[in-house]
Amino acid sequence: MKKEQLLDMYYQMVLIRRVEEAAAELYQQGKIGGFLHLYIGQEAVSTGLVAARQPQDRIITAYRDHGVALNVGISARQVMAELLGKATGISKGKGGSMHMADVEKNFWGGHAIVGAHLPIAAGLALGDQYRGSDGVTICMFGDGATNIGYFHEALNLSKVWKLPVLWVCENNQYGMGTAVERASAVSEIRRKADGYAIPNMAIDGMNVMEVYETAQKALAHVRAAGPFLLEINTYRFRGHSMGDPERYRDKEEVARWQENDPIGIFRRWLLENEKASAETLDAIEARAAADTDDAIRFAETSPEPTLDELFKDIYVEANHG
Amino acid sequence: MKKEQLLDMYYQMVLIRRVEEAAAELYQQGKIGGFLHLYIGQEAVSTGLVAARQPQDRIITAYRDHGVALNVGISARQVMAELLGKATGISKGKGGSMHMADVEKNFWGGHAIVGAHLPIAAGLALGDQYRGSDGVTICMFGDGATNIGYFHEALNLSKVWKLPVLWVCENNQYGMGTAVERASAVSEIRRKADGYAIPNMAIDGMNVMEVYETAQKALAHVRAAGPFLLEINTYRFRGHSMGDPERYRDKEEVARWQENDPIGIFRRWLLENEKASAETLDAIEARAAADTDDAIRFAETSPEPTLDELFKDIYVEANHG
Amino acid sequence: MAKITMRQAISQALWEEMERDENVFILGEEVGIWGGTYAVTKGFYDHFGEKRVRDTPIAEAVIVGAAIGAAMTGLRPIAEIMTINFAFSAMDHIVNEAAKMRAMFGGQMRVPMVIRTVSGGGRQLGATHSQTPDAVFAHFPGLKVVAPGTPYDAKGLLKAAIRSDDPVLFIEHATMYQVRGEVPEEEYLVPIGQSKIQRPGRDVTLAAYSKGLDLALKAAAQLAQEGIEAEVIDLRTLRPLDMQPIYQSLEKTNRLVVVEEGWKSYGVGAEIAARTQEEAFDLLDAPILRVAQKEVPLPYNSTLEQAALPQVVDVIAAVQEVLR
Amino acid sequence: MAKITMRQAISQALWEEMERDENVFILGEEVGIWGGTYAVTKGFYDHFGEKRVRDTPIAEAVIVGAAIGAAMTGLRPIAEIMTINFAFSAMDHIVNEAAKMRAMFGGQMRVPMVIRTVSGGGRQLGATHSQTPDAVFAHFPGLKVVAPGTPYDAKGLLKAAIRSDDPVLFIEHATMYQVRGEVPEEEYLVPIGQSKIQRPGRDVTLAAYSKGLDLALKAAAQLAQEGIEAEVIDLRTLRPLDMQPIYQSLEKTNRLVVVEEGWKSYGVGAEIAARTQEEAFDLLDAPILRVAQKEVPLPYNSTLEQAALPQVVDVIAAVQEVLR
Ligand SMILES: Cc1ncc(C[n+]2csc(CCOP(=O)(O)OP(=O)(O)O)c2C)c(N)n1
Ligand SMILES: Cc1ncc(C[n+]2csc(CCOP(=O)(O)OP(=O)(O)O)c2C)c(N)n1
Ligand SMILES: [Mg+2]
Ligand SMILES: [Mg+2]
Repeated sequence: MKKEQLLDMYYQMVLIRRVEEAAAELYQQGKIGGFLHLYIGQEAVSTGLVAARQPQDRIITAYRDHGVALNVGISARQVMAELLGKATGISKGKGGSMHMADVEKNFWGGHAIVGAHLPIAAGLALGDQYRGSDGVTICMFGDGATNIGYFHEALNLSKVWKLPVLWVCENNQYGMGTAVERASAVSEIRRKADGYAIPNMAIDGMNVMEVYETAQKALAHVRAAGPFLLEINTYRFRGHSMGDPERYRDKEEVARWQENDPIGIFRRWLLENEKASAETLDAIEARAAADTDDAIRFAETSPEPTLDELFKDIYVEANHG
Repeated sequence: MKKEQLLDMYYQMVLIRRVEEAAAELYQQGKIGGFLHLYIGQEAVSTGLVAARQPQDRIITAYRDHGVALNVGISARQVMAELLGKATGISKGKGGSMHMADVEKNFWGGHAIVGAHLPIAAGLALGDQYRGSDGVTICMFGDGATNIGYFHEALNLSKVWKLPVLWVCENNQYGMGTAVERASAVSEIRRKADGYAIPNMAIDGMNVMEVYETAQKALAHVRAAGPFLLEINTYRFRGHSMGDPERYRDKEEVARWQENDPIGIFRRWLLENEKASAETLDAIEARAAADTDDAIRFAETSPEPTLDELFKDIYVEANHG
Repeated sequence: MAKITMRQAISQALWEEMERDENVFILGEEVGIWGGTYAVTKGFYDHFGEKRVRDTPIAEAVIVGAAIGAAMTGLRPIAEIMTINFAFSAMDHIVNEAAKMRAMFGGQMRVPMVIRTVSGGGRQLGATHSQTPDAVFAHFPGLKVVAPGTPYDAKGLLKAAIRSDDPVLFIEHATMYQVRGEVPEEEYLVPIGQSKIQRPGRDVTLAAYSKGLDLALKAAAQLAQEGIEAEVIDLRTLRPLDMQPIYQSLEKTNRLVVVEEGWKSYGVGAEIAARTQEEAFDLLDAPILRVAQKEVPLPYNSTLEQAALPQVVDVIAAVQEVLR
Repeated sequence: MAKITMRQAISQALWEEMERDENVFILGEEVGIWGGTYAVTKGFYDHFGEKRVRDTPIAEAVIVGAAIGAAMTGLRPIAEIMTINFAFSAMDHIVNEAAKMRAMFGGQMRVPMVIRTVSGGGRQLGATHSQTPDAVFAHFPGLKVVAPGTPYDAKGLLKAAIRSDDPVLFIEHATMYQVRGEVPEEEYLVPIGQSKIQRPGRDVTLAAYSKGLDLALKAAAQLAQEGIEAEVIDLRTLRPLDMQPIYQSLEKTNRLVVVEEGWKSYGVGAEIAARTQEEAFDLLDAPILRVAQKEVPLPYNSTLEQAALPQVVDVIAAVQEVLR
């Protein structure tokens, strides 16, 4: 991979971290409402996946979507403005944290009903297959989502119809407070793919290069031969959403995982492989911090949506009561 | 197994056949309405399963339920009366062909929404587990039912909670007009159980002794160690329900399977193993025919439910508008 | 004009739109080789091929979900849910995904899809297979809900639904496929969201839709023999709901009866009655009555089932009551 | 009497019934170790153990389905569906299985279960997580649907629901857990299916439930300062629906406003209005008005969200209108 791309990935990971840290604060200040699910700890997953995709590849994920949003190139300003519910947000302030999307950038949204976007992903892939495009749909979901019926129906259909979907389970070890093994018959999620004869693989999600390289291969497989399932093992350093009492795990476990901070790992890798100097990386970090500050300013000074927006965007054709 | 039990199984299989042949005629005459899904060709499956269960074992199935109904000992009269919608029917004429049950006999019903009774079966098993009973719930469903989300949620939960359920897929090769491989990612249904780490096995469903013996072992496994999935390969000789144009399969295929008529196979087995003489078996067949005639007479002369029945049986507590 | 059946009208609409636009395709259980359980897509699989007439597994959520996704890419899927009773197995995708996709992302997405399904009792299919819960779906903004009562409207509305850029739930009635009516040879569309006078009259207004229309028209014919001229208004679309023709009719009649097949409580008639008294209170000389299904899960036995379903005599009785 | 919160009242009801009857148990997402996402079952897991407080996978259909099955064996499960928005993922099991099980088999089965769930917007959770579609569930005979508006009723009704031999959908409101009210120390039950006057008055009748009750009571307090005495009637149960207190109230007031949080079209107010004009037409001096949610998927932005949700001022305006 080109050096610039590596550095850009580093920038993205740091930016996600900074934007979310800022978001957590703004949430405490009451400036962000609703649910706020932080991606901190999981940055390598979406960063590696998005780096591996071609422009024609669609991506869709669940409500923990700030990572993908920033990776695909939605500006920190538009993300932050959406979090603050401003008219300048990527979803005009109507979606909030859980519902960012940018169709122009082939990002088909954060989706808040657990697992419900998997059937939709099958449909996105069907769209490409139907037209003869060679685009692949990358569908990300949590470990918890693999227990709902939607997962089953979508995986089965994708195999029967040989749909170009890369199923990506971000196994962060918990669905809210429920550890994988307390909710799932198999703890190694990828084994579920066997039941659909879908080839699969499990990898370390704290290492962005591993994610990137595996994703490239997996995408090539899907482009040529149909669905594939990737289980990416990772961990969220923060609570499920803001205000999680975290009674279900102990501090030591969190600390152990934090030693594998994906940003730290990637920074070391970049240095060790002489892709960048410490100064360069520091400068990137500073830029991410500055861009975050700028985004906050932008968001805070942006206007609220006007009241007439309430009835807009519901139907393409005139809104009907 | 005792000779009497074997002969009783033979009687049951012939009775199912005769009752359903009669039902098909009554349907043509307009005396039976709604859907009528015949079990003809599959008799060995429910007969073997029910013979293998203990009294404390519950059984629940889909809408193709006349077999189980007769196997558990609902009289041909009550079955026929239900088909004719009479007050003397096992469900008082309110259920019809798809909804027979006899709670006293631990038969928890035919259920008409594909796959929806699997979660309910998990609950029945939970009931036994909760109370410390050693009853097992036998849950039968079709190949088509394994593609809906309910299957997934139920199998997963049964494994996580180690519920005493014997999952039985009656693979009769089609869900309505759709061949297994056109709807399911894996054609060998039992492979799906691997995705839940549920032990499983596939057997020949035209041979009632094989069903009986395997079911006994499977039930013992469940009683000791939790869920098990049995795939029982079989075939329905008739259409999906009455009025099926059967465009999806050719006559030769049906004829080929008919050569393996489960009743014929069992008859030969009984004779070859000297469990009964031809005269005895003929007498049993005559009895089944006579009982069927008697059931028709009973049903035809039974009263319709009275109009006040309309508001009964909806709530346990007084019915509310 | 040729008289054709509801089944033919619906079938023609599908066929013509598929011929016209190759982005239109059908997916659902038994829509292909079987030809549709109500034989609506008979011959389609052979003509359009398996790419465009897609048999699916029994998995309603992914049928609707895949249609949503495909629609988001610009295709125009027609998802067939065999009967509305099975739509509950896809409820989330209908009311939470299809209906909200556009609004939720500030208008970025379009979901130009149709869900065709079949409502209705009267065929002795028992409690889970005989429902007419149309009102339930009409509750959700973001969806359009269409339920025609004549072959003419079925064809024109279905074509409009297929061309609509918004998700449309298109509800047919299980016992009306053989109903015949005049349908022109030429192409036409019927706009979604307009009620229509199906029979003019001056004495009483009957508002109805789908099977209710059938009952209302039959009742009106009988009432005419007694000299009572009922004006029958077909809602045709449940969301958006066009009330104007009802109010206009009330200017003449001052009496309204609503006829629907579903359960009365929280049904379609409730909304019609509530709006009417809200917006046309002074036009009412009598309470608005609702003719609807009794509040029971439908039993298999035909006598009981028919006793629970609304009948022509019930409509007549209600009319007599409001005229008293 | 002690004033406790809605959360405490619900929690007490669960606790007491679990202590009383060991057939009562809870299953649902995060009900155990987490203590319930609304903290209603905090401490239960430690006290009652994992047999009776069962964390489930994220799989709503099997949560409800397993509860149905367990209930059929004679247990009394309380299935928690985290919010009503996720109940659509269990829709078939709620409306097709739980509601019909008894009728379909001629009365052979009992399904003594409660589904506890949480309705309501106003927390900026966006379109899929903010709904109040209570009317949709109330449409189905075979279910009982309860939605209390005070801690007293919440406790008494939940205990009655748990002891009921029929399936009950018990709807709490997301923004009312901190509402306080008087709750006696002694055991009591509130019967399902009875509306109740929560505030007496003579000038206008407000019929409401759940969050609507909150709005109605606040509006009534403000109206009282202008000398308008509103009688506030809490439906408490949506099926079966007890209309008598409304009609009695109308004898005095002759004016009715219905207040609910859900969408207006095909909502609860529609049924109340339709029945009232049907059965108490002559008591009405003005149209029945409905105060309800605007017909939009709820947006995230708080200003827009609040503009869509019914507010106290809307209730006051409606009252002023019917009194005009
Ligand atoms: C159908 C449904 N049920 C429940 C919820 C509530 N809920 C939101 S996130 C979540 C946990 C999901 O866990 P997982 O899929 O592992 O994703 P993660 O949060 O770990 O990224 C739950 C239960 C929901 N949004 N949708
Ligand atoms: C949820 C749902 N979708 C569709 C149907 C219509 N339907 C009834 S039976 C059936 C086929 C089921 O096939 P399978 O499970 O293999 O059982 P079989 O009829 O072969 O015994 C279908 C699609 C239904 N009853 N429920
Ligand atoms: Mg997780
Ligand atoms: Mg089958």
